Amino acid sequence: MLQALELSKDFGGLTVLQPTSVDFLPGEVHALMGENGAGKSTLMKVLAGLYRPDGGHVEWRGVQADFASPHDALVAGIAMIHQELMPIPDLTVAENITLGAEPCGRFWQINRPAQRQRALELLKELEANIEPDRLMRTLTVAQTQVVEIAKALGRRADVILMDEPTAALSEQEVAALFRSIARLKARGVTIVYTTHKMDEVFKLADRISVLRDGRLVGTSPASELNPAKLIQLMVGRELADIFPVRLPPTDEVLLEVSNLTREPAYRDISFRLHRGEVVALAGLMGAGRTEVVSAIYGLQPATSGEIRFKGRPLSLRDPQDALAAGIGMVTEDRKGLGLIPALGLGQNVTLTALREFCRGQMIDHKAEAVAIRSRVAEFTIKATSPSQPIAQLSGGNQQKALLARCLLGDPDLIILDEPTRGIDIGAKAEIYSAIQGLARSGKAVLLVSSELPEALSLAHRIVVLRRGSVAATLDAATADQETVLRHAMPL
Amino acid sequence: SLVALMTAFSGCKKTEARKPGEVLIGFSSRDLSAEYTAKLSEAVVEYAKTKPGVGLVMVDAQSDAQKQISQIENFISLKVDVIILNPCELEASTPAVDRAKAAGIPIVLVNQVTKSAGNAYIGSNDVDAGHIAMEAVAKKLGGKGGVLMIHGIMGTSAQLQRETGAREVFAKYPGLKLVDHQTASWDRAKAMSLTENWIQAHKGKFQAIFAHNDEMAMGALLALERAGIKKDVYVIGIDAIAQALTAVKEGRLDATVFQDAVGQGKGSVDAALLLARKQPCPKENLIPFQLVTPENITPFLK
Amino acid sequence: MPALDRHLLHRFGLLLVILAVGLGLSFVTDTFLSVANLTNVARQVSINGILAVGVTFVLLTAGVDLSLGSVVALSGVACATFAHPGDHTVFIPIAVGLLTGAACGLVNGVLVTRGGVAPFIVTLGMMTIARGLALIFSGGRPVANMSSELTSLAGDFLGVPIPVLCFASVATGAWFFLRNFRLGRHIYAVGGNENAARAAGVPVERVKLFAYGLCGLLTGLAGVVLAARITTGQPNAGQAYELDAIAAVVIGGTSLAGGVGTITGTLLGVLLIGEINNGLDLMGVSSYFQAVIKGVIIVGAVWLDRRQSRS
Amino acid sequence: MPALDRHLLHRFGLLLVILAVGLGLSFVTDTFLSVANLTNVARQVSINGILAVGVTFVLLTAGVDLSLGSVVALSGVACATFAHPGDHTVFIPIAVGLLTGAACGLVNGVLVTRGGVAPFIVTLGMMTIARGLALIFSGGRPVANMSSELTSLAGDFLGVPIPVLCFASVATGAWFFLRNFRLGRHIYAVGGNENAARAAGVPVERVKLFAYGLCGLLTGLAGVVLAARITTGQPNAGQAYELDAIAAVVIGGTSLAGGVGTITGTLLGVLLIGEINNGLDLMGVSSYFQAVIKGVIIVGAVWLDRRQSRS
Ligand SMILES: Nc1ncnc2c1ncn2[C@@H]1O[C@H](COP(=O)(O)OP(=O)(O)OP(=O)(O)O)[C@@H](O)[C@H]1O
Ligand SMILES: Nc1ncnc2c1ncn2[C@@H]1O[C@H](COP(=O)(O)OP(=O)(O)OP(=O)(O)O)[C@@H](O)[C@H]1O
Ligand SMILES: [Mg+2]
Ligand SMILES: [Mg+2]
Repeated sequence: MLQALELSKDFGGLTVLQPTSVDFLPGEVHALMGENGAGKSTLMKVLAGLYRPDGGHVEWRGVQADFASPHDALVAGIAMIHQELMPIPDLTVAENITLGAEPCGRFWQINRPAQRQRALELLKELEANIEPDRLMRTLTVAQTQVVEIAKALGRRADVILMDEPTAALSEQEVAALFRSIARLKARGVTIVYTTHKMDEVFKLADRISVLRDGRLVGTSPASELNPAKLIQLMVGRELADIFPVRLPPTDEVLLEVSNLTREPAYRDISFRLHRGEVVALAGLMGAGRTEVVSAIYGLQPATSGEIRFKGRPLSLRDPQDALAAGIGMVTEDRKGLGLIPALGLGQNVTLTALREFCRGQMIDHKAEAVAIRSRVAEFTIKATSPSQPIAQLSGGNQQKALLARCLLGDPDLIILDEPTRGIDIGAKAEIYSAIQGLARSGKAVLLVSSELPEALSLAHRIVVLRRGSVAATLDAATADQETVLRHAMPL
Repeated sequence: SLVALMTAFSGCKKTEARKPGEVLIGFSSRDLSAEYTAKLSEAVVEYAKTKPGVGLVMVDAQSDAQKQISQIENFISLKVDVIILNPCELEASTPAVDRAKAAGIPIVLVNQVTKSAGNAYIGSNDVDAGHIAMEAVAKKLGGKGGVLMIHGIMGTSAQLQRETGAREVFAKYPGLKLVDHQTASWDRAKAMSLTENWIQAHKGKFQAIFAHNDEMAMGALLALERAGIKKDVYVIGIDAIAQALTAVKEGRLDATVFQDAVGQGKGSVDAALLLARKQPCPKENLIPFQLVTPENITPFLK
Repeated sequence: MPALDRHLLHRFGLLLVILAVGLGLSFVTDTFLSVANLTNVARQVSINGILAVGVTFVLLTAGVDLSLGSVVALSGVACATFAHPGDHTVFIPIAVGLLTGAACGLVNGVLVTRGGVAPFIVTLGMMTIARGLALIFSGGRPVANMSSELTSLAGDFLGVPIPVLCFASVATGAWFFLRNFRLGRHIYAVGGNENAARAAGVPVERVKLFAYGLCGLLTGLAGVVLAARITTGQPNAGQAYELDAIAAVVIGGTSLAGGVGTITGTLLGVLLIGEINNGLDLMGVSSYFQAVIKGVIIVGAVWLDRRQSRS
Repeated sequence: MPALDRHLLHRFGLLLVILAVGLGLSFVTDTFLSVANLTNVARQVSINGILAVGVTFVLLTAGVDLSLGSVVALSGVACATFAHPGDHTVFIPIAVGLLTGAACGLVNGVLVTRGGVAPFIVTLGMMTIARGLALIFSGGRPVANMSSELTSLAGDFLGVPIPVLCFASVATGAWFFLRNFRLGRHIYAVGGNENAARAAGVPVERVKLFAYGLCGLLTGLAGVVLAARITTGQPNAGQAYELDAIAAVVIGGTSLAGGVGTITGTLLGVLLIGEINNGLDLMGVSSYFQAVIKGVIIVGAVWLDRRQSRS
């Protein structure tokens, strides 16, 4: 049905995609797997008409297709869910979902009731409860992701390219998406699917293609692969157990949060964090996890309640206060609150801790370069050079850079909001061991993760939020996924 | 904060209910940020103050004819008794005059005519100013030599008329050559840069610079002085602004053309009052331009 | 219409300032609140209003148009050249004026979309080019002697000034268009997130071209109306008109970053500027102080408005 | 210095245009390439250059400053008022000029950061306010009779015009600062993504305040230099200077959206504009055509430059 023939793509002399041929069959879920920066998104964007290939071509229903723009591809029946979220912030949810395919009357005037209806239907299919008249900018990251999915489903395309659609979703929405994918499959729609979540691949995929360094390693039926084999193909080596051993925490309380409230987002949040401890905040989408940790980082201060840090009360007006006290954070909203897109990778990494590479007010370029080089190596960030604008890095590599930025300042408390979003399995293992390393060295980690296995294996304790309140505090050693979910579900 | 806004207003005096017999004059000035017009307008205001029973509302059209028409419309709804108009443009300010006449309000034009005649005109013809200045150049050069001309903002009435006057003189003296001409938009800094560039481009090929106003003449003068060739070049402007007069007196600037701002201002108020009181008023009061040179400078310095 | 309600509430602070200033003026002067004067205000704002509506489209796409003033002059000259009495029917000069404006707008649009040059540079270039062309075509002299049919465009129709009617219909049309038409929503999408719009299949280039072209067309209309009003094609007319127009739009809540803004906001912005200009003239405030007061009111109004809409 | 290399390559197209135009001019005129004329060009660009360097900082933070021209006039008037012969030592008027500019810049900065008003509106307001103040303080008349110590600031020092020295040192300082100072890096971060910068612990408000304040200070310097050059404090000087300055910066590759740009780019932009102005005067091109040609060259240069840096 859709075929990539010897496709290749360069960016400014750097070959990102070697000549690659893949074919996608009707009604199959075809997983594209590979490490961060392997070229998965690039391949998809070529298929979707967003990039012009530098070599080879795309064949569509047996004829050569030369898509000049996404518009052409959409008209032909190829839609894409982009890895990078792309909301139009000041249009409504309904307008975002129907963008480019608005139901129109005879004079190109928009039929608003139909538009709203269409949006409602699509959201219902995804089992999402989002009001279609809300402005896009008021949505959480997860909700935005759902809207993006709805947008692509709504195009009634024959091929849907899904680039890490579940990266920002929690279990519930993921399940809804999978049901929806099953229905699409039954209709004969081809799904090209990218993810870094191993369990999803084997749940969904019929066939799997693996990319490594822009080269196709091979395509095989999912039934012939198992996780270990797949990882071997992706990474080129075997990976041992990715979750390192936890050591027991100390008794010294580092952070104590009591009765933190900011209506309507959350109320009466209380918990403690000891040195050497990893605590995970769990909950469903919109439970308020991001908002709680934002308050502890000073991004959006709480209206009442107390935060004690190292035994002293902290008043946080902005992140500077938090950083000065020794609290660092990796935000969930990578694009909005993380990257400075035009600055180089290196300058992004050193931004928060720049003072450490300064003599007086002046930057010591040598010291900075040394630090950058070691961090890039440590986090295996893939880039042509440290001065490459970070916007040009693959999603996973951007995430690693932000993690490196946070840790460079050597904070005592590290807040990680969905830190492994979009990160490949190999790098995840490194991050996990980094997290345990931090705990071992007497720091503390406050983790927000929608991947329950991750939360359960990394954290000592799990604080479950439900609609902005603490529903339970569980010991991770004894808790399992069902218990957590049971507490997280609204009653 | 709304209160603050209100108090801002109360700071301004209320236009008092008019006493019977009092005359309210509306005066629209071309551009109060231009020195010559500012001087003229100040004369109008000060002179009107000396007249008992006369009120005056002054507005500034900031060189925009459209705005000036709007202001005349405002005057009509203000029900002023007479309007003094210092037109921005010959053509474009004409509807302002027509509007006033249609509303039955007498209108005095000052310093610049429009296509439709007003009830009275006080001022001088800008063509004459250009003519006088270039004649002075011609006389100085003995009817032979290279001249540079610096225009005001292109397409404005003053620029067009001053150029016309100058061109008449060029036509009269075949030996007089216009080496180059260029706009400096009435601006001293621009005229200075322009003259610096001309000094490079036309070194030795010009003996005089005529600028459409004194600001630009001062700019040309400074550039020539800096290059050390002022003595070889005759520089003349128009308007007789204070700095130009001083420069003439010091022998730096060779000449300027005096336009009687104060005389025009006072004359326009007199005419306006006559018209408002329905007394006969001369249709035209032409106040001639005068060439100001170091020889006759003294009376102008005051 | 929840969007409308939301919007008026959003701009509520601005509306309050306009009313407060109006109230203040009607206390201080006894003419401000007269029908004649309010008609004056309406007439006086209409040219800026037409320009502001046009440039709203461009600003919504995250562009800018600095060439408005010069294109007004060029269109006015072009219109006047064909408007000598007895030459053509009145439609010819009007069409010439409109098309001149539209052509300039389209050139801007093509350079921005195909050429990839920043809108600021393109339209700054067009600003000096159009001014130069206006001077060249007119020989630097005002093009006078216009037919009375054309100049009557500045007159009244059933007691309402025709420029006001033009402005009102342009504004209504634009309001309706932006709210209800597909292309209208696409303009917001392009300004809000160009990449996202492109990825969703919105023909970004065509949308921008439309915005610049329409802005040019309306600028041409403003040029014709201005020429009719001053009964001349004046090559040096319209100086800095772009600033007043863009100011009105931004005061009305349109973001220079694109994607946010409405025609109702633009209307309020135009009204505020017109009201201040008229009021300060009526009060006879000295023009030096006018400048200061005007600046303070504009900044203050926007400040109040944003405070209000934040809370 | 890889960043520098990358940058010069990036702006290579622009450099080529400048050289090509220069080459063309030295063929067409026999004076362009003389030392005297190049000194002229340097002297003439220095005021625009100082302004452009200042506004580069503001544009990098994704702001804009439209008040440059008016603040030049206000600072010039303020400086001239204290510069009458025998009144004070020459440092007083200079300081007054600089501080006036800096004060205006800081007011802009405070309104933008604390007031949350869009930079366009704030600085547009400042544009009319500063102009009004300049007219009020000077009574609408040029403030003349300046001491020769002050006017000698427009003269030469060791054969190099002092304005050029000012410009050169300002540019060098700014270049060094943006590259090597923490605050310089923060300026890029704030312009690149304000929210992300705040989340990364950058004191966004202070950074912006600094940018506007510095821009104001340099505007004050430009005002002093201009006053010295034209030997007067001219209340209506500096009209539309902001457009030339911003144009130079944007030609030089600084994005109006913030976060991208360099002082070397700004220098090239300033040079291109100065070269065109000088060249067209030397060739004696009629002023109508000057406008058209200037517009075409600027748009063309940017177009070439962007094509070049894309491939
Ligand atoms: N616009 C661009 N300019 C230069 N290089 C780019 C650009 N876009 C992507 N790249 C590079 O191409 C490579 C492949 O990127 P791509 O986004 O396809 O990776 P990916 O497989 O999707 O990775 P991830 O799992 O992290 O999303 C990366 O090394 C990236 O740095
Ligand atoms: N359906 C909804 N309608 C209105 N507001 C919502 C909705 N869902 C979430 N919100 C807002 O989002 C807030 C919680 O968002 P937050 O990002 O903190 O949640 P989270 O637990 O981190 O979930 P996630 O990041 O996975 O979306 C809520 O308090 C609420 O203000
Ligand atoms: Mg990817
Ligand atoms: Mg969250």
